[in-house]
Formats: sequence, structure tokens, C-alpha cells
Amino acid sequence: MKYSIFSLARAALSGHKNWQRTWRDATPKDRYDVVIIGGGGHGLATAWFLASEYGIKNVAVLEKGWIGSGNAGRNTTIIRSNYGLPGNTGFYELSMKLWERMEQDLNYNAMVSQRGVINLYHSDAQRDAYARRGNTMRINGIDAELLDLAAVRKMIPFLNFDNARFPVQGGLLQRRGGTARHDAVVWGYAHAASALGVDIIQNCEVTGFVRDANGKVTGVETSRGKIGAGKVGMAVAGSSSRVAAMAGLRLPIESHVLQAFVSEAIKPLIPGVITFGAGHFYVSQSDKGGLVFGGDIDGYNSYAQRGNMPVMEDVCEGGMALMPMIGRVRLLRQWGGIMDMSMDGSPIIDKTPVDGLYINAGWCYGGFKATPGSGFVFAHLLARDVLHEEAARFRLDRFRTGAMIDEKGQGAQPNLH
Amino acid sequence: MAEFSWAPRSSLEKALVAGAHGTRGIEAGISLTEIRNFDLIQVMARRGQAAELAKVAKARFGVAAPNAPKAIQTSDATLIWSGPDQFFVLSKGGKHTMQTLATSLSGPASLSDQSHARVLISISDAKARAMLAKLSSIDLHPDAFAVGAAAATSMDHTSVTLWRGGDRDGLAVFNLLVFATFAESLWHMILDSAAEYGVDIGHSKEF
Amino acid sequence: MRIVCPFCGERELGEFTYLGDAKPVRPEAGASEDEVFDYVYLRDNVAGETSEYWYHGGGCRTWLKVTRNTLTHEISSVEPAAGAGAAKVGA
Amino acid sequence: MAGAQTHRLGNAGLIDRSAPLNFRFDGKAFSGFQGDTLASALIANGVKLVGRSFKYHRPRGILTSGSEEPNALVELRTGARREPNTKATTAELYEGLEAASQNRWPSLRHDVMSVNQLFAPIFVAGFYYKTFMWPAKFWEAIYEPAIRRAAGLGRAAGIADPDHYDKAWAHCDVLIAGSGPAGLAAALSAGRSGARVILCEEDFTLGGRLLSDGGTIDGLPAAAWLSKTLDELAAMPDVRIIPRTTLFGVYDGGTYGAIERVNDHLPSPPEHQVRQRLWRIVARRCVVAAGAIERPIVFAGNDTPGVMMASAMRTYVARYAATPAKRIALFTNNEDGWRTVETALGAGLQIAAVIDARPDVSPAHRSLASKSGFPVLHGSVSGVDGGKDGVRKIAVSLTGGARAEVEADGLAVSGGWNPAVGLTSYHRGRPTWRDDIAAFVPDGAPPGMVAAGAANGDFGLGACLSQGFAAGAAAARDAGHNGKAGIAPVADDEVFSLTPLWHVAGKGKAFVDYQHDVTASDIELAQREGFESVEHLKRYTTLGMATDQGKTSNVAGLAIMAAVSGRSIPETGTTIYRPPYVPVAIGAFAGHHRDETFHATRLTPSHHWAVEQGAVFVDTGLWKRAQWYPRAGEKDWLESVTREVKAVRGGVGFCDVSTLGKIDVHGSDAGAFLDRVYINTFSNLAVGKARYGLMLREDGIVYDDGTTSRLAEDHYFLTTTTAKAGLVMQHLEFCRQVLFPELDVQLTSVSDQWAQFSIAGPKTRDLLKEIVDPAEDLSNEGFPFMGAREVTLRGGLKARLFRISFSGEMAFEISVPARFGDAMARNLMLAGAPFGVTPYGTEALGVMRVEKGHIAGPELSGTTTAADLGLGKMMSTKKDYIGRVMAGREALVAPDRQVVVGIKPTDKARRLRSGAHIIPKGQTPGPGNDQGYVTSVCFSPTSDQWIGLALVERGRERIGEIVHAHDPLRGEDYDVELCNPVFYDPDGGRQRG
Repeated sequence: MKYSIFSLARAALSGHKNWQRTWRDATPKDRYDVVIIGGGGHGLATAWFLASEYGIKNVAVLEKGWIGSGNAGRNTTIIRSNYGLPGNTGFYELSMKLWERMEQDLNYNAMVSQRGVINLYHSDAQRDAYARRGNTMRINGIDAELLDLAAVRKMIPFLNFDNARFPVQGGLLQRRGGTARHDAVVWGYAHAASALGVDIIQNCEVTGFVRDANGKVTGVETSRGKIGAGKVGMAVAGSSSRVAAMAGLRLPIESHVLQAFVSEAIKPLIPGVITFGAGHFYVSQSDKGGLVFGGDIDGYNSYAQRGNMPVMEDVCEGGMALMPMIGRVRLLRQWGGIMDMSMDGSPIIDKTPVDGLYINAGWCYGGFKATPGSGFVFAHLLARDVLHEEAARFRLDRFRTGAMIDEKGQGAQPNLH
Repeated sequence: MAEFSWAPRSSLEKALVAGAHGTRGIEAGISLTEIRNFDLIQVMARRGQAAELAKVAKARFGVAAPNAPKAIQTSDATLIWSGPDQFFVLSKGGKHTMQTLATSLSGPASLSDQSHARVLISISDAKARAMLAKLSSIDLHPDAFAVGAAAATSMDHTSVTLWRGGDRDGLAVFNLLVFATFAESLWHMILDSAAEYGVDIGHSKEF
Repeated sequence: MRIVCPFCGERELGEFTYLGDAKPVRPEAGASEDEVFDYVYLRDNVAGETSEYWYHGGGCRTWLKVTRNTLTHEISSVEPAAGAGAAKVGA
Repeated sequence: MAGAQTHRLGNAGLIDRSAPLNFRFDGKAFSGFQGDTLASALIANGVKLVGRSFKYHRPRGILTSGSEEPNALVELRTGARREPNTKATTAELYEGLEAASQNRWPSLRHDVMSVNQLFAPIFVAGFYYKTFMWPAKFWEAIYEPAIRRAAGLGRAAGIADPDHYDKAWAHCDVLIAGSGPAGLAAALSAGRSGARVILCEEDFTLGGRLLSDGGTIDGLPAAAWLSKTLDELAAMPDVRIIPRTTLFGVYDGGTYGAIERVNDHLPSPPEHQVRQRLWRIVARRCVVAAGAIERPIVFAGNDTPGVMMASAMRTYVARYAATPAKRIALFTNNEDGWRTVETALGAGLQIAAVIDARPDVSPAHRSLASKSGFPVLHGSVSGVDGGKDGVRKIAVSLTGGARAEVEADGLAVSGGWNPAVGLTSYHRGRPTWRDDIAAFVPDGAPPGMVAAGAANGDFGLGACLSQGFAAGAAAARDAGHNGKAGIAPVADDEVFSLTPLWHVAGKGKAFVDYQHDVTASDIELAQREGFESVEHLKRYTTLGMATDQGKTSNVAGLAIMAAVSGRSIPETGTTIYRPPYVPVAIGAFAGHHRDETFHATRLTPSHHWAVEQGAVFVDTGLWKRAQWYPRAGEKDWLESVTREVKAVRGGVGFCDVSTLGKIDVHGSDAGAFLDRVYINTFSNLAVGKARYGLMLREDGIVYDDGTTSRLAEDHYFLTTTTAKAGLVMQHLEFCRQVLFPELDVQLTSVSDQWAQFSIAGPKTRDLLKEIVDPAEDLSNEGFPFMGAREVTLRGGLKARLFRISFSGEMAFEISVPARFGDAMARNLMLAGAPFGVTPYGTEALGVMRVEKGHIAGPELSGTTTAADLGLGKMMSTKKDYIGRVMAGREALVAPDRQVVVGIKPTDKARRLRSGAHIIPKGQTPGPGNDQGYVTSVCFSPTSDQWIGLALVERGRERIGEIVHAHDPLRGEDYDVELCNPVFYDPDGGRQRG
């Protein structure tokens, strides 16, 4: 059923008794052309693009729990394409353009809201680094503005301009950046992919790979039986190392916990996404009214999906340093996700050394904004066996050759990215 | 020729204002005293020389140097554990300087002068523990941190050395070595934490 | 999280800095690019008990080898890391 | 004058009638007493309508008496202290309190947005995912602003919080959450055993349900037992009870978070005191005695003001002597609900009827009913007639199908009790289902934690006491304390007979989640659309996501989901429990770390002297560094900086460079050690000499640079950049301890020990001769370039002198022990006065380093190789060192890498800016020809134009080429020439002279 205000009004007349499942509750078939491991945003987007762009509809998405139960459902919902290095810039802009048409593509309101993303700077050196980044964006056709102090004051007057330890000097603004409703992205892709014939199979955990005599992957073993596959793509974020290990692969990835926080709902207070430049704090306000905020990863390997107090304090300290008006707003809930932190802070989308197995991983704490782009280029790779031109540098062997994409310049230590 | 004055100046020279601070009209719950102008030498065993160092140190100081987080009072110095196979020698009046220690210790140990790298603050009175609980994550309960206990630890994300000296008037005395360039900043944090209890501030040339 | 420093006793997480997996051993001089690549970049990234380097920088400045479960954060042992990453010459 | 407390009982209660308090709600004056909450005081004044719901703006009244309250949320206080979403049920009344209802306009009684109720047929769960998509541009412009305005609850102050917060640590053997019978019994046994105990109580009065439900313990009335117990605990020196404190989270290693509302019960905190304190409690064991939360039953009209939880109703009557209603009906499915009847009757209130969903009622209650003259109806409440002024009539579906009506002005509801399973589930343990109480009980609690009493699903007073006592004793024993705990307090256990009832089908909206307006039909819709997983249910309907985190709604919601999806409740499962247990002010997590004390500040030894000189300071990491020293009449920073540079280049100047990291490297293998961490060799450095060194990360990228001097055979003095000082120390310790344990090396940071000054300019020697003992030979022969040794100053002070130059001038760096740093600055001014000595700041330092083509932070970006920086030749081929192998990877030695070059504008008047990109001349900028960027720029007084450094593809091969600087961010485009990065004195004659 097509979703619209008219269908809603019609449904209201019948007490909403006629709505169908948002996606079909599929049971696994014996074989698919493509099996995607991971029913998060990336996996579901990949399936949808396979079906809609590349005409490959005999596709299954296997999800260990409920769809969107990983990082897709535990992030701070920010979308942006303000990256500074070749390889990242074009890719994230591709993703941004796909965000901008997502709702019409999917017939699902994911509440993509381009209210702007500003990264504040507090020193000349930081300004220069943002100038470099912003110019990269502009050269790549992406909107970027470098704001001075007066402009920032006008735009977000409630920051601490008067007695700050690290006074704000300005900011790099991407007006097209913003937020999207994370769960709705998952449900929207599931809804649209399912409508095109993709099987979404929940509560189906992959426990191993089926290999032929040459070592080629020809299917997966799952908690719901063996499923054959022409190709297998993994999009399992924090579980990448675990799944890759089933195929005998070691990855340049560590799994880390990133915490995020939401406050009680309050009336509109914060316009877009604001990122503090002198501490670990970024914040936006959800449509429901909660301040959604976060900061740095905890810094140690973890699969626990929860973190500790030092980071919670660090983040709130950043918040109080930047906008002391939030002192009496209450933190309502904290949670943690498993980040697949790569060795250069940038993602990996590539074939693996194992024939038939494709990898989509290493998104660090930035996977949400990549969702549509990741799905698009991963679908391209699975369909055509070549990397999409906007993902050409996300090769797995770049660590071996030295062609890293290291935005933060921290080197082979994942917890510093 | 210009007349040069080489007056030493503590990092707290400006920030420390002697007298009362914080809540008035109650007996001060915190006493803060900065001890100025001391000698502090870091003694580190050379590789494989820890036993030898222990031997010569015992000969030099008359008591065994600490090999666990303790502060040991000798007749004219305090030996404070600062890490495995290393300790500080804290003294006054030039009794234990780089020069005087080198003669006895420099075989099995490397020495590094830290006399100017730290500020020494003594914290005491009835609310000392309550105030320190705002700055220190370690357990300072009398059973857990007895007289002579020491810790290499952090306050306000800054490394410090903390040890418990002899009690004064039946109340615990905590000594704190703070990095000199952080001292003014941490001092303000201490004052903020102590203000509610009422503070008596001073400085001294003696321990 | 609390880590029992073998020298200082139990201390708060904030006194420590994490580095990473303590399993890889630095290849000796003359090792190939492939060997060093493996050491620098590839990780088992275990979901479960693993040994890792932590630095007690906010305390006694000792590098520690901590055995910790990445699923539960429970720590089962802590020891000095002295020599843990040294090339196994002649091995 | 405040109105009369029309709904206050004449006696009883735990309020202090000798301490009347005035307060205002929505501008109207009222009065209450010390010991009231805002909610109890409003009830005492007959106020029923206190808020509006989130989506439909339905009128709402007070539902509970605790922190689980979903409805009675107010904006407390005014101005900068305004606190949105404050629960009236936990806010302590104080003199002058001001509160306002929220989420309504123009007033609580006449809320325009209640028109939303008309659209309720469309505003079902998730309706917004299905619409507002066309046209795409309308989302940000029209739909979303409207949604945002309508959503949200209270208004934040919008200006800086004027109050202070702090954070503290506490340590104990046994931590106890809750001071009800179970918690107090645990404190008694643990305390008597000799354990260090901390007990946190959320309420401002200790006692938990004893305060409302009374009872008999050890033969004493509850109040007497409570008072005796508190006296005993107070006498134990290692038992600490912290009221107004909620244990909100449990973290790793037995670390717990608690929030103490130190002064929230006052209009504002007294001077020098904090508003709230965040506690980080380290405990060996924890006993959760946080009780249980009574749950509503979902029926049409269950959100009408005047419908209240049965336990809350009797709390208001018994504890606060306030009467929510005069004629009360009870709807219960369990025995415990009947206590409200007993309390109400005892207070002289009328009972209209008891509607009991169970097939049977105990004979005792049956006789109470007949004695007191109220009917007992077997059945369920199917509707409520009432509105914003409260309940008028209650519709009842009797077992068997008949209908009845009850006239009442208050309806007490009890659907049973849910143990407070939050804390025990925060390490992702999933609670288990117990059929006998139809509730989840703790399971999989974090290590060291147990639940006791009602929190463990055992609701009887006797069970609470015995379980709490046993848990406290066991916890103390586990923590190593075996003292005599004595005998547990004894009380009888009440019967808790319950017939599960979650949802009464009927016409009209039946609310599951009051605050988020989630109804039973929303849950049915979610199931129909496939959102069957409880996490999907929560996310789709927003069930349990409000400020109460579903404390009253979650279990009912999943029970309804279980019913419609044909699964059992335990099969349906719970969502993940997440801290904090109650919302906590963000300010409390920050404590002192806000505003100027956000981070520590490091001051150089000459800081206060520089302040006297009028320096402008810049933040460099945690440091405050003098950036330049403006003089009267100078119009801008550029003029000051240019003067400083010229003064150095033409005479002499000095700069405090104490911020550099300084490390003593001792030991017989110190040289061998440095050979392994630097790309170049230090073991062959002569004593008395300094050398520039570059270190890589293990991935082959440049990590840091600095000069290292050899002061003795076994003693090097290493310097790092300011930015990397701590990290390099950590890295070197890793190398020393972990990688190269066989080497005899000792490392000590001496960054704070030495005050270090750079003295630069052709007249440097003249100045030094004034201050250094005349016996010291400072001539080129006696102290050549890159020399390093100890010297004596006039007056006898020892200093270290290094003949190194960052500025490219004849220069020395001089170090004195830090307490002499202030004197050093003053003495340099004195000694240099005849030569026009000029103090200079980091800006002039930066200008001179760019003029000399020295790399610094912008070039050490963490992505550049030694060769990129023009330092490839330093890489020794004769030894192994950190990063050597990875530095050889193909992409890191590729010929088309971006490398450091100089740039100067072809138009000499043109200003340069860092961050501009380099594009080949004549080409349209695009991703394909973006060949690099400008890293550092300055106005060079020496060249009399702007100059800069840039990282440019194949830059060194292109010296002399004119390229295009493209800076669309700042709307600038201009030509620059690629040139040798050493603009000044390229052959280095001046620094050697």
C-alpha cells in the first residue's frame, strides 16, 4: 500500500485495521543470487539498490536479531558530507545526494532534515584545517561556508562566548548537513526492498560459510539452516572481525564502544548539529525534543554495547563548556554501540581475498551518514564486481600499499580516529 | 652592569592568598599550606640494579627506600615511592641534592632533578578527606590509606604524588606534589572544592 | 572500569590509557614488509577474553598487559608488560 | 494570600505543620508545609489538573507519588534556574517555590493544541513515517518546524545555569540502594558485620514504603522501629546514609553513579555550596533494595485526572495528610490494592466501591466492605466519565457481562507491582518472568550486585526485612567482614494474591504510556505492521521513551503485544534497560569542568611576568602562551608581530619556550635507545652537542621532531614539540618497557623542571655576555653551533645553554630551574636593555620559522613522511628504527606525493591564507587537479610580503612554477610561485655566525 496522507485518512476510517506489514516476514529459500549478512541500514540499503538499480532481486538480507538492532538503531542520526580527503569527499557527497531523494525513492518518511551541521573552531590552526577541508568540499561541488565569530554568534547566540576556556572563533558550516530518523531509514529500506522481492530474514544468525573445493564461498550456514548464495556480502559493522574470522580473514579493524546520550524532551532549543572543536561534544535536537549528543569513543576494545562514566563525564563537560544553558537539562538515557574502527578511520568496501565474499566495514563512528551511499556502492560492487568510482579508494589492500585515507592523521591506532 | 636578582618564585606565588577562604563564620574545615623551596630528586634504578640500589640507598638514608607505594620518613628526608624501582628523595636545606646524592647513588641509579618541577601542598583538618574525595579517585579511608601510605595518582587529569604524613592534632595530614605548570590551575580547583568547608591558607618554608 | 595495577593497586579507568592488542610481537630488524604489515595493521579483535596494553600514565607510568573480556569488560589478570612486544630474536 | 488547603487532613502525616510554606503554581498562590512535595501540596489544595500530554494534549493529573511519574511534570523555578520536566511528585516544597505547567498554550485549562485530539484517528503510532513527504522541500520549511514546536515538553532556561555542581568519589564494602525495610535491614546487618556501608535514598525522608504503609516490626509500630534503626545506624562510624540521592547506574569494576540533590530543596544553593553532586561510588558489593513500582491497568479513560495509582493515593493520605479525593473507588487485581481502602477509611474518607478483577476477595475484606458499607464489584473498569476537573463517574463491566456505574471523585488503580529491575539489568542482564506475581524479577545482575525485598519480587514486609538482612550480611562477608550481624528484624508477610489483568477492552482511548500518549490500539497497529520485536514496538510507538523511561508502562505494553502476537510475555521479552535510572542534570556530570575551568590550564614559568608586560595569550593545548606583546599605538597584531620579528632579526629578542616537552634519557644504552626511536643516529653524538631528530610512528609516518642534546656519556636531554610532549613520553616508555626491555634506559619528564628561553638575533651574544659568568666562552669556537653544555650565570646560578636556532638567527636556548624562570625573564630584560631586547611571542616565532622553512604542526599532520617534509635524507639505512619498514610502502614513496615547498604570491601585495588549495594554473578547479594546499603562511617582514609553505604534488620538481591558489571559502583566487621553502638565509650563515 502506498503511504500518503490520503492512505492514512482512508485507513483512519477503518480504524487502521487494513495496514499491511511494513516488510514481508520472509522464510529463507535454498539459494539466492546475493546474500547480505547484516540487516542494518547498510545491508538493507545494499539490497534495495541491488533490486532497484541493478535489477538483482533474488536477494536475502540475514539479520541475527531484529533489523536495525545494531548501530543503525543506536547512533546520533547525523548526516553530512564535510570530509576533507580524496576518497571520502566524493563518496559522502554521493551519499548526501541519495539522502536528499530517499523519501521519494522509498515512499517512507525518514525525516531527513537538512538543518545544517557546524564544526566550531577555537584556534587559528583549527580554522586553517577547516579552511582546507571546506575548500576540498567546494572543489568537489559540496556546500561549505567558513563562518567568523560574528556569524557564529548570530546563528547560535546561546554558546558560551564570554568566559570560555577555549573561546569560539568561528565554524565550518555545511547547510545541507543535518539529521535523519535512524529507525525510519532501516524500516524505509526494508519496506521498499521487500516490495521489490528482497527477502528480509530476521532472527537468522550466520554461523559459518559454505565453501566449494576451490575455497569459493557458495553460501552461508545459519541458525535457520544452510542458504546458498552466488555472492555473499557482509555489512555487519562491529561484528566484522567475527564474521570475517569465519572465512579465515583478519582485518585492520578493532571494535570499540561509542556512547551516545539523549536528554529529556524540551521545546526547540538547538537549531542544527553543533560540534564543539575544543572538546568531545556534539549535539542536535530530535523532532521529539530530546537533545541527542555524544563525544569520543571510550577508547578500549569492546563488544559490550555499553560504556563507562569517564566518557559520559567528558562529553557533558564539553557540553557545559560550550553551552552552559544545558546545565539543568537532564540526561535521560545513555547507550553504546560497537564501532568497527579501522586503522585509518575510513571505510573498507571491497572484494576479499576469499572468492565470493565481499566486505563492507570499517565505518568507525560515521556509518549512519554513509547508509545510502554505502548501499549504493556496495550494490555496485556486488553486481558488477568492480568498485564504484566514488568508492575506489576504500580498497582493503590500501593498508598494505600505504594509500591510507587518514582524516585525523592518527595512524594505525583505531581508538584515536 | 645590571644588578641581577635570582629570587625563586613559586608557581603559586600569585594564586596563593594567605588567610581565610570560602565559607566564613565556621571553624575552617580545611587547612592548606604550600611548602616552598625544597629539593626533590627522582632516583631510578639502572637496568638490573634494583637490588644494588636498595643496598646503597639503605646505606645512604639509614632506612630502606620504599619498594611499594609508601612514604618513608628518615631523619632528614622523605623517601616517596614513585613507581617500580624508583623513588623520590624530598628534603630541605641542601641535604640531598643532585650533587650530594650522585656520589652515593649514581652507580646503580639514574638521578633526575625535580626540585623545580613540583609544588608541594599540605592538606589537613577535619574536612580534608571530604575535600580530597572531590579530586582523588583513590580510597583515603584511614584503613585504606594509613600514615605513610603514598600514591602516584591523578587529580583533575593531572599526575600527582600524594602521601599521608604524620597526624597533626589527631587529624590526618595529606601531602601533595603537583606539577609546577599545572599548580595554579589545580590550586583553584582545590579552593573550589574546599570553599564550602571554610579554608585556612598559608605557606611555609618548613615541612 | 577499575584496573588493579600490580604496583599501585586498584585504580580508576581515567588513570590509564589504552593502546591495543598485546598479542602481536614486533618483528625483528630485517623483517619483511608483509610481516611488519601484519604486526602493525591486522588484529584478531576478539569478542571475549583478550590481552591488551594499558599505560598507567596517571600513576606509576608502567605499561601493563591486561587480560580482559571484551564482551563483559571483566578483567582477569594484570601484569607488567615488560618485554611483551619485544622481537623474539632467533625464535 | 495563599488559598486554604481544602484537601488537607486535620492531623497525622509526616508534614511539619509548624512550618507553612507559600508557593505558586501557574501564577496562583498556594500554601503547603515543610515535608510536602509539590504534588502533595497541590493535592492538599485540591488541584487536579497539572499537565498536558505530549501528543494529544490531554488533560492529566498526578498519577504516582514517586520518580516514576509520567504526568505531573512542571517547569520548576524561573529565569536561569528554570528546570523543565520536573516531577512534581519528587520536588520538595520550599518557601517561594514557583512552578508552571508545560506543553500547553495559552493556559493549562484552555490548551489550543488539544485540538490534536480531533486528529487522533490519523495521529496513530508512526503516522509521520507515512506522510509529510511531498513536496520534499516542505519538510524543513513547513512540516518539521510545526512538529518540533508541538513536540518537546517543558522549556529549558535558554541561558547559562548559574549554579555550581561538583563530583566526588566514595568507597565502601557494601552499597545499598533504598532505605525501605529491605535496605535498612541490609544496612543493619552489613554495618554490624563491620563493613563500610553507603546507603543512598532517593527520597528526602528515610523509610521507603514504611512511611506510607506502616506495619509492625519486632513488635514495634513501623515509625518507632524506623527511628530506632536510624539511631543505631547513625552510631556506626562506617555507615553513611545519603538522602536525596539516587543510584542511577552501575559501571564496570563495581563503580556506581549516584546523584545527590544537595540543595534542590532550597530556593537556591547557599554561597560556596553546590546545587547537586555527582557521586562515583566504588563498592565491593551492592544490595539493590530500590523497591517496586505499582503498575496501572489499561482501560478507556485511564488518564483522566483523579485516576491515581492505589499506592500513591494512600501515600498522599498517610504520609502527606492530603486527600486526592473524598469518595474513592478502587480498581485492583491484587490484594495489595486494598490497603488503600484501609488507609482511606482510617482517614475518614469514603469508599465508593471496590472493583476487583479477581474471582475472589478475602473474607476479611469482604467483611470490611460490608461493615463500611461499600460494594465490592467483580469485574473491570471500562470507562471513566470526567475531564480536566477530575473523575465523576466510573463505568464497570461486571464479570458475566453486566454493567454498573460508580460515582466517585477519585479512582485508585492497582495492576500489581513491578520490581525496579533497572540497576540489575544495566549490564545487559535480562530479567526473568515470575508467574506468581506476573512480573519480571532481576536476573543476570552485574558482578557483586543482588536485589532484595520488593526489588527482588518479594513484596511482604517480613520478606523484605529478612531478605535485606541476609543480603547485607552476605555482602559484608563477601567483602571480608565477618562481624556478628545479630538477628534480622521480624514482621509478618502480607498475602499478595494477584490475577493478571493488563488491558480492559472498550471504547475510547486506553493509555499504556501516559506521557507519550501510546494507546493499546497503537500497540495493536504496530503488531499488524510487523513491529513485533519489543525494540521495534518501542521505537515505532515511542512506548517507554519518555522521561519516565516506561517505568509505569513498559510491562503493560509488552503484555498487550504478547497477547496480540500470540506469544507469552517472557517470549516477547523486554527492551534493553539503560541508565540513568532517573534523569540526571547534565551540569552534574560536568561538575567544575565548565566555562574557564573546563580544562586545566598550564602556565609557563614567566607567565605572570608576561601578563605584566601586557602580552596577548594564545591557547596551545592546555598552555597559555604569550602570542605577542602589543605596544601602545600599534594598530593590530600584525604591526606588533612585525615589530617583534624585525627586532629579533635586527638585534635581539627572547621567547619563553618552556612548553616544549623535555625528557631526561639516562642509562648506558641511552644512545642505542634513541637510535631505535629516531630515524637518524644519536649514539654517535658527541657529549656537549645537540642534534635535530625526527621520529616516526610504526606506520612510517612522521610523529614528532625536536633537538636532543648529549649532556653526558649516559645522559641525553630530549625535547619534543609542545603538542606531543605527553604522547611522546608515553611512546618512549612503551618502546623502553615493552619493545626494548634489554636496554639500560631510564626516562623522566623534566618539562616542568626547566624554564627555557630562546634568545635570538645578531646581538644574542652581547646580551648573554651580560648575564653569563665572564669565564664562559661563548665565541663561535668556544660554543659552536649545535653546542650544548652547562654554564654558570652571574650570581652563581647554573644554567644549561644550547646553541640551537629555530629563527635562523644567531641564537641560544637557555634553561634555568623553573622557579628562576620569572627572574630569568626579568634579568633578560635588564641584560638586554642596552641592546633593545624585545620579548617576542609565538606569532613572531611562527613567522621566523616559516621564513626559515622549518616544519611545524601544520606540516606534521600525521599523514606526511620524512621525505614529504624534505627530510628523507635523515632516514638512516644502517639501523632498524620505529617505522622504518612501513615507511617503505609503495604509496609512501610514490613520486607524486604532496611535499613541502615554499609559496609566494606573484602579486607582492597579496595576502596568503592557510587552507587554500593548489591547482595548476589555467585549469578549472576540480577533484582531478586538486594538487595540494597551503599549510602555513605569514607576512614576512624580511621579504616584505606574504609567504607560505604548502604541500604540493611533486612540489620539489616544480620550483619556479606558477600555480593557482584556490580558496572558494573566502572567495579568493590568485597565482603563487612555488619556491624553495627556505626564504631566509638559505645557506644558514646567520645561525652559524
